[in-house]
Amino acid sequence: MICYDISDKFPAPQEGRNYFVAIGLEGSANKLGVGIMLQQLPTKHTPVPRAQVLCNIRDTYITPPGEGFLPRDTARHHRNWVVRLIKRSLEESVLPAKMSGEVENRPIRVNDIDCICFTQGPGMGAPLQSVVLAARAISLMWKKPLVGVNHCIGHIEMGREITGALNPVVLYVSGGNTQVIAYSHQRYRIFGETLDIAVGNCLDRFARTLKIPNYPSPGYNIEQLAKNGKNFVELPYTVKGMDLSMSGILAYVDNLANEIFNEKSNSKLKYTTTGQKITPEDLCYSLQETIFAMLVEITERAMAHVNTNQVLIVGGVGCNERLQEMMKTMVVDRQGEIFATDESFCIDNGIMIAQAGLLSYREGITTNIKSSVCTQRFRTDEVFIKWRTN
Amino acid sequence: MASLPYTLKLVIPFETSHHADIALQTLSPDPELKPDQLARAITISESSPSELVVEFLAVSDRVLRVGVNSMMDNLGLVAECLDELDIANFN
Amino acid sequence: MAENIIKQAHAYTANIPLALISQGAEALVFTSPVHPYLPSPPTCAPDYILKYRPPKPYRHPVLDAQLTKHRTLSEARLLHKLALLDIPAPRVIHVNPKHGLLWMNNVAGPHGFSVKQWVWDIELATAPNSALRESVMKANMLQIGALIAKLHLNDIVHGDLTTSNIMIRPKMAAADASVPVPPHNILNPNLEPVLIDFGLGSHSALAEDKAVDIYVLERAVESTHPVNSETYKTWLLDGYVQEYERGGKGGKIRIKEVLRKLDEVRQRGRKRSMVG
Amino acid sequence: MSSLEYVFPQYPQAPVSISLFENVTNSSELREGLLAGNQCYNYAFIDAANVVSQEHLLAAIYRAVSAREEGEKMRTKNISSEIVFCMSPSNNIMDALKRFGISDTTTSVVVVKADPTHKANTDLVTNELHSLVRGDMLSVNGKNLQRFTDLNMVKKNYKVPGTFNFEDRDKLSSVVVGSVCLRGW
Repeated sequence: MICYDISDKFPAPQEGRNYFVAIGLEGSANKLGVGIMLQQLPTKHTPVPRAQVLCNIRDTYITPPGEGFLPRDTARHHRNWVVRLIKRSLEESVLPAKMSGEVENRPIRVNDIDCICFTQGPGMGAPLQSVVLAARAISLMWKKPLVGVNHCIGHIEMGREITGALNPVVLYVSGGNTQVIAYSHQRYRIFGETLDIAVGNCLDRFARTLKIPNYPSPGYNIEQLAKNGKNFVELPYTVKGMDLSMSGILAYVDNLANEIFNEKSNSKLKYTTTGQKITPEDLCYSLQETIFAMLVEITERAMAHVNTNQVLIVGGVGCNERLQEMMKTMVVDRQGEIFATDESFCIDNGIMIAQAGLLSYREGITTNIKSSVCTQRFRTDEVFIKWRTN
Repeated sequence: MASLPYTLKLVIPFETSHHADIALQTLSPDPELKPDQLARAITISESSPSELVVEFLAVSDRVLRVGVNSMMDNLGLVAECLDELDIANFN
Repeated sequence: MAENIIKQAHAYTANIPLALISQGAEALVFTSPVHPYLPSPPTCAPDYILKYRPPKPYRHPVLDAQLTKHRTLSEARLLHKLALLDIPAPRVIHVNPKHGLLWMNNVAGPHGFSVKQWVWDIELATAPNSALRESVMKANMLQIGALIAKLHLNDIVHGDLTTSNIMIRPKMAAADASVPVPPHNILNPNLEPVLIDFGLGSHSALAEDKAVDIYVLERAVESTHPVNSETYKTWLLDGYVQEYERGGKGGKIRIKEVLRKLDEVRQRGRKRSMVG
Repeated sequence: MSSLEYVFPQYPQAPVSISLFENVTNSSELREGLLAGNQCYNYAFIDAANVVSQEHLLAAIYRAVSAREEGEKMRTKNISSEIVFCMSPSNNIMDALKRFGISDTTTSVVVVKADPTHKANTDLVTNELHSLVRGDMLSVNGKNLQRFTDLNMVKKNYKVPGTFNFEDRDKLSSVVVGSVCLRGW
């Protein structure tokens, strides 16, 4: 159970300012990200000011081909890098002169920051815990309040901010999560989700079976291989209402891959119905076609259900151009709009944590240091979205 | 409550009592994952306010070693924060 | 896009007038006064229902063809099973799984309404807490609960039980079609419920799946009829339990299991807790 | 008395003619003619005992005709045998023709002509049939079609559970129509 301190007073910007600045720390999986965000108060001329990204840097823990990232090793990576990344973020962030009221742009100072935002979950326990230590330490040293952020909410709010999508159905697809989300009555409600493993996890694990590199990311490499796939191999397709399941597909396609690599095997599984030899590229192609079709289908169901024609794709798998293309085909058919971001925001990052944390902070929500324990399980619909109406 | 016969006490000196206090507050919130196998108490030394004291009670030497290792990792990170991210370094 | 898909449906059903009544994510539903192969009755009613699953251009044609065929067919098979069990639901008139076409009769008839509409109408037409409202409402809610129990006793789950997917119709006057149907009257004491839209239906013996069916209905009642939802839910569940207990020796044991799961599902919501 | 010319709304170019006979005395002769592949016998001969309702009969004819009109592959050698096959809930062609076609003892027969090359002229068909079938022609309507139903045979051929209420002809019709539609997919 996540506890917040909720004040009935909304915090004001620092004296003489019309903006807030937050630093965000993200480390729920193998990416360590730090971002610094500036949000302006609305004015007459700009009633909905855009947030300004002052800095958004990341360091990814890459494992050798065939290996996944283990919690302990990932946590060690984050511990080794988090201080360096925070330092760099401060050095790289520039506060524009028109904000500071000074003559020239200048590097940001610790005192410019209003709050320290960190990912409180969901994610891998050990990596989360190593990052929150740094968040607590700087919160105490800099005397700035902590704001715990739900990782999924970070993705959603950043996607909304960057794309300007007002009230979209959100498809959140990453290594740890697969959810179709729609906003209603101050919650991001989960309309459909995976009943077992996440899409990204399914792709990552298949990349390991194929022993393809984890750099820059296993999903990216699968996407490149899939472009050279020629034969569509039928795989299980498991959509249950608005939910989906992927473990069966992974087991099936893993088995096919093992047959292909086994030179002694003469299984007919190695050939298409027209007698052609199935290649790893074919499998990547078929796997993408199948699981992305499932994702687009449940997204379309959610759209029909809540009667909206906007779709926002967030999360690491959201970078996949084939997924975006399929989603676009569906959305255009419904005369709707699709919104997606590039990899600087799709892939886990610190700026989204700063963005969502700042939205909370401005509503008077902060996290007491004693309640700042991270949690592996933290559902998107547990968060009260105080900053949106009805 | 199982008996926890394996014990260890760490005393970590910090530059100032303020730093020791930051370390205490940073490290305290996270509970040990298996409290029946490893108990842990973090305090400020009564004799010296700049010394952090961490005491462990464990069910076995193996559990004790894992717990202490993890605490040392975390202490290392806190110390790095104190050294590198002090407000004085930036302003 | 709708126009395009409607054109495709027309291309498969030349000379048959179609009127679109609903457009979901997966299928379009039309009504038609013309039966694909029976002589059309002199009046426009009763009419017929055509459910059309159009091709989805975003997915691979092989996958698309396979899904369209499989889903159209499995819905038709489920409806056929219900016909054999004599459970009131649409009856299959014709199916072309390749084209994604499923013809059904309009099971609610010309004087049917969705439970959603019917409840709204009754709430408007009768005084709160009146004996009239209670008697009409209770009788039908019990019947609806019993109908769902019949489905579940046969290990079939609907998958999408909302108050729009349950219809209320005047009780059929035996097999004799010459008896005139009762007039449109929401307070008619001889009403009976019918289930429609088995697009997400499936065979399942799992208590969990049945509990989710009930839970989905409870949530639908709460959102569409918030004022009296507690009472309605109680009646629905009463009817459900009573019918289950009538369902032979096993019924009493099996209903306990379903109710236990229902409690679980209500507590956690439909979704399982989730690792990050 | 004459054959009924029937047009499905979707296929005005392909009318069918349907006839009903009772007291048929030459069914073995008809069967032999069919087996010999005699072109004069290019009709679907259905044992009327299997017909539950007009809806049932038309569902089967419609399935066969629409498959042909939509350019799908036929399972049997011509449209006449296809119609008989379409009466069946099972995929076994020989079995279907045996169960739903006529046998030597059949006395009431539904005869369907659905050959678009054959000028679907009711009088012509009626005349041709009168010379082919020795029996009494009845007008084709729901009531007459239901007169010959053998419920035991229907129960067996369509595997309708014993618990089903066979008295309710509408419900029975829905069930057999479902079986006809779902065969073989």
